[in-house]
Parts: sequence; structure tokens; C-alpha cells
Amino acid sequence: MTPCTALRGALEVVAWWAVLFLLWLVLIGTVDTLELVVGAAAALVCAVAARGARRAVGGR
Amino acid sequence: MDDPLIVVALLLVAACATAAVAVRDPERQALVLAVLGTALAVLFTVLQAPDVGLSQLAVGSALTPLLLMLSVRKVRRRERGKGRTR
Amino acid sequence: MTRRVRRWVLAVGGAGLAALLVAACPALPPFGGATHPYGDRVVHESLARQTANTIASVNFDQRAFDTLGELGILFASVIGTVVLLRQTRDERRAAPEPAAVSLPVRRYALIVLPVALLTGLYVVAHGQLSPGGGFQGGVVAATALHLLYLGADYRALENVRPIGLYEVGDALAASGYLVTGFAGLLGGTAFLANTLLPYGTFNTLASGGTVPLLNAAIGMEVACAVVVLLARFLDQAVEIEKESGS
Amino acid sequence: MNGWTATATAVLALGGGATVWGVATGPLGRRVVAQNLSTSLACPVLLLLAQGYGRPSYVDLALVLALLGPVGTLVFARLLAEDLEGDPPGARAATYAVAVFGATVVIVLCAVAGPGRAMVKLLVTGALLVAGNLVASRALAGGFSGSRHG
Repeated sequence: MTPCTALRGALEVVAWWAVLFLLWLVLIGTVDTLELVVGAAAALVCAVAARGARRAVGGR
Repeated sequence: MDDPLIVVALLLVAACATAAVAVRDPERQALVLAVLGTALAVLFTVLQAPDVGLSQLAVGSALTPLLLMLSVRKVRRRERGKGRTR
Repeated sequence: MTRRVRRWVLAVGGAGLAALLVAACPALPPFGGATHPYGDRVVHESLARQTANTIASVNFDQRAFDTLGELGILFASVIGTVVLLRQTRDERRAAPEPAAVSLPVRRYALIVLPVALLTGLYVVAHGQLSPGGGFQGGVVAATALHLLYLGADYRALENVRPIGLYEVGDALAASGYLVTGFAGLLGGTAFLANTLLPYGTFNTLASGGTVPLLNAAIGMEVACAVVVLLARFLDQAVEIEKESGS
Repeated sequence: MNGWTATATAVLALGGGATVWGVATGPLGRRVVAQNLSTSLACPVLLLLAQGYGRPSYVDLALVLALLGPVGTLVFARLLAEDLEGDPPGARAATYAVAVFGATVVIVLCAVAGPGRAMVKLLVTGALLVAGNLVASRALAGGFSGSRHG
């Protein structure tokens, strides 16, 4: 895991996290702090899953 | 009252359920069951039961077909294997 | 008992059942009528506890004990599947070959996987506000994971999904549901009683006292249970083969 | 029985009836396409019902169907790959017609809903619906060529 790939990995997770957090904001009705916290946590979990999935599929 | 909508949804479910019984081949039956799941979800939504409709959608659209088709594949592979070794 | 006799017995039994059903139908209240004795009481009770989704209030508050039964049914059925579909002595496990999947399908699977997972978590989190709940969201989240098998192959899915973790998650979530119930006992009221936490303001994420907690426990339990269930089916269909290589 | 539910009834009667008949009879290739079309038709119907009943929370059902419908078709495409090689499923025109219909329903509903979070949610659902429909039909036509044991 050279620092370059680690950085790229982290960037990918952050990018997925931003997109998914926006999607969460679209999905919910009322916006308050608890919704944002839960949304941020859920988006982070899904971003890590997205990166894991892409790496698992690999170059095939 | 939107009776025509309820009648159409009920007829669709009845026709699809009959088709599911009439079709004998398991693979084709899994296909008809998937369509039946979708028709049931629409019927539940028409009858103002969105939670039940969402349950039917979640289970009937991808999970049930996957379980059915994996079982059919396992049985088919066992038959093909037995045929080859005999 | 020839086939013809069997058919006659079925016909007689069916006719009897049909007659009873027809006799019972006129006594039912009119379809779509305005009188809903149970509905009025349930809605009143659910609004008293600030739960917007009445079905979630029934599932996780007024009849939480029944949901404990459903949780037990799902848990027991998954254990049964794990025992039945285990790899027996005369079977061996062949590594799944990578499958050639066309590019648009693989790219679609990799994009929709996180979106479906997020939608599943959204449905679980907002169980007591909008249509949905722990069960529906858990199944959506679990199915989202298996897009990897559909978009690529079983080897990719196995790398991402450590099955032991999901089995532990299944057991943890089921016991989480029970512990939340016992908290009611410790708090001096009944088992699974919704009297401990404040009910919060209407239509927000923290409304409904223990309903969101039980919802989350059911959501995690169902998601892990479905992943374990599908893992066993996939193992049998894709990996495990008879010694004779069937 | 406003305009929305009337349209939903018409689509359900025509589209639903055709897909049930299509999935119950005929060659395997056409049945699989009918299954794909059934989910791609049910999603706009659910959106129309959500608008007709005035309950925006029903859009969640359409969103979940737009996500999981194509997944169901991918399951069939993958596990029936060997049988589908015999008669590759055609019916391209029907798939595109349903995709166009889905898109128009979403656009009309967006126009009615007006700018805001609801409109973005409808657009997300519409995008998932059309993309899923096309990718699933692409997978049916031979997306899983080499998967003997996959």
C-alpha cells in the first residue's frame, strides 16, 4: 500500500461520501442535526463499502 | 373512490397467481413469481398499505428470485453430474 | 386411493370450504367502510407516543412482543439453513471461477451498490416516520451487497463479505433487541415497554421512545440474517461439489 | 379518481396485462424481457399513485423498486445465461418504449412538483429506473457470456 495508492483510496472514499451524503439530504424530509449525524455515518459506511467493492472487482 | 384501480390491481394479481400455478417448469415459475411480487406490491399500495408493499418489493423483486434460481441451479448440476458418472 | 378418488375428496373438501367462506362474507363490514375500531385505537395510541408511522408503532411498541417472535423465527430459520446446507464430508469446495461480465453491467453494479445500501439504511432509520422499517430496510441493504455477485462473480463478493462478521452481527442484533426489552423491566415497567426514553418531538428521527432502537436492532438482524442465508445458498450453488465433481 | 390514478389504472391494465401474458407464455427469451418490463412499468405506476394520492412518502416505494427491479432481472440474466444463449431475447422496441414512458412520467411529475428536494428525489428515481432498465436488457442480450460456473 504505497502512500500514493493510500491517498487515492482515501480520496475515493471522500468522494463517495460526499455524493452519498447529498443523496441522503435528498431522501430525508425534515433536516435537523440528528438526521445529519446519522446521514454522515451511513454515507461513510456506504462509501467504504463502495471502495471495497471496486477494489474487490479489481481490473477484471 | 378509485374502484376501477382496485379492481384492475386485483385482477392482475389473480391472473398472475393463476399463471404461477399453471407454469410447471421451476425456472419459468420463478420468473412469473417475480412479476407476481411486483403486482402484489402495486395492489398493497393501491389498498393504502405502503409498508406491506415495501416489504413485498424488498423481498419479492430480488431476494426470492435469487434463492429460487440458486436452488434450481444446484438441482440441475446434481442431475448433470449423476448423468455424467453413470 | 386412486387418483380419481383423491380428486373427488379434494373437490368435496374445497366445496365445503367455499360454502363456509361465502356464508361468512356477508357478515364482514362493507369494503372500504368508515368504521375502523382497531384502527382508531391504534392511531390514538401511536400519536400519544409521537410515532408518525402507526405500523411502526404497532410493530415495535404496542405489539413489540410479537416482533420478538418474528425475530426468533428468522433467527431460527437461518440457523436451520446453516445446519442443513453445510459442507458434508463427501463434498469438496471448488474455488469459483471469475465470470466474464460485460462492462456496462459491472459499472452499473458498482454504482448502484452504495446507493442501494444507503437507501436500505435510510429506510431502516426512517422506519417510524415514513413507510419502511427495520425489516424492509434490512432486506434492501442485504440485497445491495449481492450486487457484487451479480456485477462480478462470487470470488469478489467473498473478498468483501467476511461471513463470520455477519453471523456475529446477526446474534448481536437479536440480543440487542432483547436487552432493550429487559431495559424496560429494569426500569420498573413491563418487558419491551416503551416508557423509558422520552418520546421526542413528532416526525423527527428521535421520536417514539424505544421504537427507533428496536427498529435499528431488527434492521441489523434482518440484514445480517439475509446475508448469511444467501451465503449458504451461494456456497451450495456455486462452490460445493460432490466428490465425483458434479 | 383524479387524472393521475386514471392514468395509473390505464397503464396497469394495459402494461400489466401484457407483461403477465408475456411472462406466462412464449419462449424463455421473451419471458425474461417481460419480467424486466414489468418492474420498469410498475415504477412509474407507483410514482403516479404517489402523486394521485397526494402522499409524497410513497415515492420511497418507487425508489426501492427502481433500485431492486433491475437487480431481479440481473439475477435471471446471470443464472439463465446458458439457456438464454439458445434464443437471445429481442423486443428492443418494447424496452425502449417503456424506458421513454418512464422518463416522460418522471419529467411530468417533476414539472408538477416544482423545484426542490422532491424534484431531485424524482429525478434520482427516474435516472435509476431508466439506467436499470437499459442495463438489465443489455445483460439479458448477452452480458454474461462466459459464466459457466460464475
